[in-house]
Amino acid sequence: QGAQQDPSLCTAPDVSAEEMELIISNWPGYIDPRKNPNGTFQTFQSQTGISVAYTDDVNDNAEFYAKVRNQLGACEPINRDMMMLTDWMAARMIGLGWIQPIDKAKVPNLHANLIDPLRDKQWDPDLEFHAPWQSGLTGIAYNAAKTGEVKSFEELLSRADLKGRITLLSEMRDTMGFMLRVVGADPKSFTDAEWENAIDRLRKAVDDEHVRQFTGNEYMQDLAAGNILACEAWSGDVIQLQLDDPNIKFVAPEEGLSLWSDNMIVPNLAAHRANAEKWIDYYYEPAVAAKLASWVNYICPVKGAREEMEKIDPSLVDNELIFPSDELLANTFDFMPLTDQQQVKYEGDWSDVTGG
Amino acid sequence: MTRRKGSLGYLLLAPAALWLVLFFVIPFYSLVATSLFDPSGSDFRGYEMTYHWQNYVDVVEEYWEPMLRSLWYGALATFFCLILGYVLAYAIAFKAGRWKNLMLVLVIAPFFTSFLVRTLSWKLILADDGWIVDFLQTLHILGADGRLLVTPVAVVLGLTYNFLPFMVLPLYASIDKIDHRLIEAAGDLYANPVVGFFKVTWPLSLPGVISGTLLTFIPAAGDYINAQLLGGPNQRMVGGVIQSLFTDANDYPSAAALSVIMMVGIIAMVLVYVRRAGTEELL
Amino acid sequence: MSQVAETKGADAAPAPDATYDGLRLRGLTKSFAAFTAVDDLDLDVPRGSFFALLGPSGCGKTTTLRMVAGLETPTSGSITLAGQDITYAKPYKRPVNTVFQSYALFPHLDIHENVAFGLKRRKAKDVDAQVQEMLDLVELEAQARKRPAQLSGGQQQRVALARALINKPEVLLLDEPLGALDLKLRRSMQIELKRIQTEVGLTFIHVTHDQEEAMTMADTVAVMNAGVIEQMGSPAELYENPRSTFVANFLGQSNLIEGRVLSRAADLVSVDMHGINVSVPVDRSHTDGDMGWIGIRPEKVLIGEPGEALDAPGNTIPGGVISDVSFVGVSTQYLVRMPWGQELQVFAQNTGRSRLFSQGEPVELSWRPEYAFLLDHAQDARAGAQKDDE
Amino acid sequence: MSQVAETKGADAAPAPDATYDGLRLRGLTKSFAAFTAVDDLDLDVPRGSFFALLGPSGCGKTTTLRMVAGLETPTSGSITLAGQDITYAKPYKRPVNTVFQSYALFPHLDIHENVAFGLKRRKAKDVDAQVQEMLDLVELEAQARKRPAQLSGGQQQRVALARALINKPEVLLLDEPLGALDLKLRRSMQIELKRIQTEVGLTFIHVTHDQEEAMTMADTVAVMNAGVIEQMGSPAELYENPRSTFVANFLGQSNLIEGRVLSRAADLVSVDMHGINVSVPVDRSHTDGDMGWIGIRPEKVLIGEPGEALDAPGNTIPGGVISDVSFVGVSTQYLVRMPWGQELQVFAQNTGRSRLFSQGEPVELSWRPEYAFLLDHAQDARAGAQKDDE
Amino acid sequence: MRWFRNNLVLLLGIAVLIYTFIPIAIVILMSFNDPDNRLVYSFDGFTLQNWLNPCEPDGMCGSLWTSIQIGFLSTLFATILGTLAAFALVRHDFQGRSSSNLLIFMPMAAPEIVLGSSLLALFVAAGFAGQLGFWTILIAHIMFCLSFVVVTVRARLAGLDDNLEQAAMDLYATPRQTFWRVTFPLVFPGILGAALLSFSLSFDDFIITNLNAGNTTTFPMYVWGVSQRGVPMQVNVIGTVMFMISILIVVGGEVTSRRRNAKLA
Ligand SMILES: Nc1ncnc2c1ncn2[C@@H]1O[C@H](COP(=O)(O)OP(=O)(O)OP(=O)(O)O)[C@@H](O)[C@H]1O
Ligand SMILES: Nc1ncnc2c1ncn2[C@@H]1O[C@H](COP(=O)(O)OP(=O)(O)OP(=O)(O)O)[C@@H](O)[C@H]1O
Ligand SMILES: [Mg+2]
Ligand SMILES: [Mg+2]
Repeated sequence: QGAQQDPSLCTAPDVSAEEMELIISNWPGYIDPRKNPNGTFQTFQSQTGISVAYTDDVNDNAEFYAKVRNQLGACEPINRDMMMLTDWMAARMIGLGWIQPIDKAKVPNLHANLIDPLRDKQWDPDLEFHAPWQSGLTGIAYNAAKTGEVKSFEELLSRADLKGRITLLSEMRDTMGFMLRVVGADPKSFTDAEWENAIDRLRKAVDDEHVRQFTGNEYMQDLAAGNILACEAWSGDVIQLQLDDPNIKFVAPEEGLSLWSDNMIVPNLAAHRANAEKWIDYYYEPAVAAKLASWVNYICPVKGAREEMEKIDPSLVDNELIFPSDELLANTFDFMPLTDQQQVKYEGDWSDVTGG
Repeated sequence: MTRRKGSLGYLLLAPAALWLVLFFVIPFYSLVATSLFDPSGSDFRGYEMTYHWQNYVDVVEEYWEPMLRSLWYGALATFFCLILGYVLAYAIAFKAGRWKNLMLVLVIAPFFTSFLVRTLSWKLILADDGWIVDFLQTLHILGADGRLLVTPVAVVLGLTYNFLPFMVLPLYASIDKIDHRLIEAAGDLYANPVVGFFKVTWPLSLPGVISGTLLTFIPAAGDYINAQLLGGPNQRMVGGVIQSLFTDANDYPSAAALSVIMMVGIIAMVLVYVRRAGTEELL
Repeated sequence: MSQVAETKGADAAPAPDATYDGLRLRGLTKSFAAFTAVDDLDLDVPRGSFFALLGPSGCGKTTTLRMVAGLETPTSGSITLAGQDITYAKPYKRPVNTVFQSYALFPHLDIHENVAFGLKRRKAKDVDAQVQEMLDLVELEAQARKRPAQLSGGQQQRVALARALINKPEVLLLDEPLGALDLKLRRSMQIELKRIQTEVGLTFIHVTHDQEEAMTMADTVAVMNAGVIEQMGSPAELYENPRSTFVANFLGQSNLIEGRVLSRAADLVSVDMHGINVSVPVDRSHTDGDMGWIGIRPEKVLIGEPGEALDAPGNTIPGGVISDVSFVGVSTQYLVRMPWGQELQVFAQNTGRSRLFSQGEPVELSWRPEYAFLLDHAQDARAGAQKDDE
Repeated sequence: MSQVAETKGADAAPAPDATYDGLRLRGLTKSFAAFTAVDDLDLDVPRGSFFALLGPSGCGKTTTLRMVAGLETPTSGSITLAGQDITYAKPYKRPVNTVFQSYALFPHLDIHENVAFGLKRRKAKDVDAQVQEMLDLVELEAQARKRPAQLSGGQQQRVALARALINKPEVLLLDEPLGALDLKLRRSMQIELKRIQTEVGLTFIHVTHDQEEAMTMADTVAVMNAGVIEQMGSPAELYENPRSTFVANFLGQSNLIEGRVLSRAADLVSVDMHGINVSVPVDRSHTDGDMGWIGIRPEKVLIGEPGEALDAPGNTIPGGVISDVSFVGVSTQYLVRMPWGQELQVFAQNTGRSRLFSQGEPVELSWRPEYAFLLDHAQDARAGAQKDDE
Repeated sequence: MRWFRNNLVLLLGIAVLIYTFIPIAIVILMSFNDPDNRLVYSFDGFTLQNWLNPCEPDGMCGSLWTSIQIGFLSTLFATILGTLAAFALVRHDFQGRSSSNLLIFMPMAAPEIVLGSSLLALFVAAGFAGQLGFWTILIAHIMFCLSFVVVTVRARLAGLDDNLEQAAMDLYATPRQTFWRVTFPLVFPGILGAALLSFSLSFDDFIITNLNAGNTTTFPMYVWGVSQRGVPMQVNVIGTVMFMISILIVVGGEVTSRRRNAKLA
């Protein structure tokens, strides 16, 4: 009922064999330059003979959801074979039965090479529907040139000299995960009461105008321009910033880190599922993964890529934010899956506070 | 000027009307429907139509603040646009001579560059340690830790800037057709330029003023993106609320209800305004 | 006469002098791009006089008025009113109002408001009463609440008149203010204008194409041509004793006959006109060359059967033949072909006393010497005359 | 005369008949809200005639023309041209052009383009040549490339004239087409108009306030008043033999003197005028009441010293006293106060033959019976006369 | 001094223009920027690279071209339909004029997100889910440009007296000719303004477009997208070029028309 579908009933005949094509929607700048003849993209096309229509029109999970819900909810095509969405959104779509299963036999590399911390997700324990594309850490970034180290979220939200000079991320799970930790709750499983606590704590910070803005990636601009001194940040971006401003530092807050991934998923009525599986398997070859990682600088979800990286760009091999150590990952949390009422309620509260 | 009776009117209106009915009225109808769905619905459980008028009450209680703010910001922006726009339109219409068309296009040309880029530029200009802020700080117009970004000032400025052409073009269109000899006559009859302006030029340009203010106020009050990029949590406008209710919270009924209220509210204000201006016949 | 003298004097010393209390234009010039509409124009309008400006279409009348009103900036020259220079004064600062040739009524105001405009600007008292009065005067009481667009041409013109007149300005510029009115209405408006002008002692500068109007109303008439003033003086003077062929032809009609000056006595100049000896008083002779144009007004010419005794001593010209007769209400107009081929105009009043002559009849013409005038032969005899297609 | 008859006939049978080849208006009415501008008007304009429409400002002339042109839809009534009903035909489908009182020139086109407009619409050949010709005719060759706003009033009016004239339409409506032109120019334009009209055999309907213009140019003149036609006929007829006080006063001037009808003979009506017995030809008497207004034109009145023999048999009125003298170019105008207190107007031509009388002198008046006319006493003796402030 | 007073308005007007140019100045500057870091929008050094290969960033020029096409088409149609409607509303009297007015205003007041998604729902319901893209975007753009056109043109049309049109009719101009020869030239400034507005609206719209775009990408969508990972400086090049071109078109038009007039005169 509702917009839910049964993936097994809402399928299109797979025409991969006849037309060697593949249509992908991904986040912008999430792949090495496609024009580069020996980049991963061109190589895939030449190896497999599949021509890939690649659009980077995923700017935001919720926005993308709005873009496809009408179609998927009515079992209508969205003319895509694959898209990369963040855990919680992938989870929701899978829950809604909008996502086609991936044939285990066709993607050996995935099952072999996926790094352990990303396995056994509650919402898709044995990788039936999704395959992580890239992963990242959410933590704190600060400008060492302008302010002292910011060790914890607590500090970020209370330190006087930061008043009005910090931003938080505008995706609810990113920020609320930490807020729950700040009030001593566990994002993996928390009660409404704990949620209330966390949201109040945040509301207070907002009302004191301690928090300047809730942003997407704009925080990088502000951090670099000096409009803000510290902020909640994504690991990949910080690496980018560090390239020309070593003063920008990324810290794992005492509250912990949130580890997330954007996952390749295949929507209902996708016409080229087999080709999509080829794509997944290809990007789980360590060499390819390394090449990709060396460009996007996010956490590479593929075992053995680190070794490959030696050949490509040794400087990145020991970068914790690309190949995180186990101790770093030991202290990560992710956000519990929400029922749809919870979703509506929490997001509602959230947008009340953040102003959307 | 006399209005002709007869069916030709329908004929001329038909294409546009048809288009709007197909691609606006029908969607709008489904929007109204959505606003009456049971709020406990969701994509998982589906939505049922329970004529849940309570939705309206709820959103008003919940979001009256951003609503008022929107109207307020919209009004402010419209006001500033009117002042800036009138000067500009007047200059183009009466003073630009052979450069009319050029200036006219110059008004709009900046808006052929992407909105986002323009706004990024503004953020550069208004940056906390940009020269404008420094300047204002040295003048002590701004406090030492004062800033422009993420303040109502920035938001209204953004709105004013981005909707200026919507004011200038209609204004120009109607000022341009004023017979200059009438302004001369006013001068000849002891009206100094200021009085002459308010007694002759202004009333004759009313159609433009009306259109301009409508074109500016209506979208400005409904806008959210300026508030999001240049403002903070405390500057959010109702458009932004709707946006987040819709996309993030997926609370479609509330979003729809809020939209309907906003539209009806704005249109109501518009009509009142037009009556006030005593210019129904322009509608 | 006095004005002319002043103008002359001023030509010598063109500096606007502070003592003159009227309106004085000196060396006023207005050029539009290549075209010069008003050309180094000198003019003196005494305070409180009714001054008429006549001239062919396109000769620069409106342009001149617009410069006086301050609506057009002169290319060069100066305008002084009561001794102070107003050449560049803003229009609304000048005690001058205009009845625009194009009316320029405010379309968004009704008639009453249009007329009230000037008074309101100057915060006058009991505006409504005055407006009422003024509307009565131009016979538009009934239309007070109509918009200009709802009025007939003549009604609009009267509104324009009322709108300017009501302000009783020091100087009122009237640019063909009665052109669209029927005869009767025009006459009564003329009377009203004259009354107000004299009562309040205003200065009127009145542009009109109705010569009778100019003649009857004005103290001084100036004839303008191609941006310059040709002659200026009292109506009678201009009519009776024109100084140039243009004026002679433009004001009423004239018969201009070529002649050779025979002798100049103390008081009379005698001229040989195609073999006939005619004489012209000295003060009516405006040439010192030995050729000239002898001018005589058609209604001053007497017509009669050959040999019939016309009671006009001297100047009898025989051998005419009627070549055309036309009837015009008050009088009959004859064209008479003279022996030397020229056609002369003769007006005879239809008193029903002297009989009408018919085409082809031989006639004799005659006129009294004191009505003739002598003009410079260098000037074009047809200047200012109507160009009908010969 | 014929037209009048036709009108009469039509009144009886107002159905527009298909045989009439001219322009025929029947029961034409136009009301603006409450106000009726044209009121049940009947009019017949024979094909190819030059028809003049006279009337006081605001009497409905323009409105009538606009209805003929199709720019205003009649409230009621019908318009037929050459037998076919065009009451509701589209303007651009009618062989009718208009010279608008307000010119209505296209501001975005230059003069040449303005004049060429009509021809271009009808895909005429060698447009430019014709336009050139037409511009020469109105003496605007020099202005061909100016925009209307750059022209003087009179020049604009000439453009309006040229723009309509160039199309040589079956019916040309001229709404005061020469009002803003100086006398000379107006005269030559009149000649041109007349020439074109006769040459091409067009029908002209000409609204003018210049009575002389109407008199000299038109075959038929209609006098309109308050939305209706007062009288219609040849110029001479209207002038010589007006049927109503309005016409008598509106066309030229008239002395209207109260009188009591004594007897009506076969050819003469004799009337007692304040004790003096005067007679009026029957065909000039337009009343059958026993009171009436005796009308006489000022220029038909002879003036002389008491006892002086005036060669006008009968109708000598003694006891007049000159109460005012005014000089107007062609003639001198006297006001003579009669024994019964009324002031009569007398025009005497300045032939220089009869001497001028001065104010206060006693004089004797006289006129020939065949010039007098008798009007209905019920009518207002001042109707159509100028309302001067007595 | 007098010159100054006489041209005060013009000077003020130009001042306002300059205000609208401030960001453009930055955009032009940035088009020569050689950024140290693609995430940070700040001027780090001069280069011509961006100008030499403006289409380097993946998919940018493609999206630009799409946007331009859509911009022109939607402007064209919106302007035509809107102008007609404006005439109907100003020049004609008929049942439901005022309600049609409401119909005109509503779309301007509608929040893009809900409007866009309701429209999307409509398309899906109508079975166009598969055909989302260029045409659906075009339809949407025409829809929201319409209102702006109507209101702008109306500003010019209101109170424009019909004497001249009558004169034209009297001179044998059929209604069509009357419109093209007289009415249109007189109303043109309004129509031009409306067209310019529509184009900028269509060219800059993100939300509605994004929802109905299927997997077509317009320029704004592209810019929003990349802004997440840092705006490539070529975007500024495009901005500058668009700016310049629009100006060149006018100047060119002016010049040629001057020439023509010169020839005629
Ligand atoms: N649109 C209108 N609404 C109301 N009254 C009008 C309208 N148009 C004309 N009238 C009235 O109709 C009457 C006749 O107008 P019309 O223009 O025909 O007069 P006219 O004979 O042309 O006068 P004129 O000689 O001054 O031009 C006038 O009294 C005028 O006030
Ligand atoms: N803006 C202008 N540009 C060019 N020429 C102009 C302009 N205004 C007037 N003129 C020319 O100047 C001359 C004088 O114009 P003006 O209006 O003074 O004539 P006028 O004496 O009032 O004639 P009329 O009796 O017809 O009104 C005309 O030949 C006209 O063509
Ligand atoms: Mg003039
Ligand atoms: Mg008229």
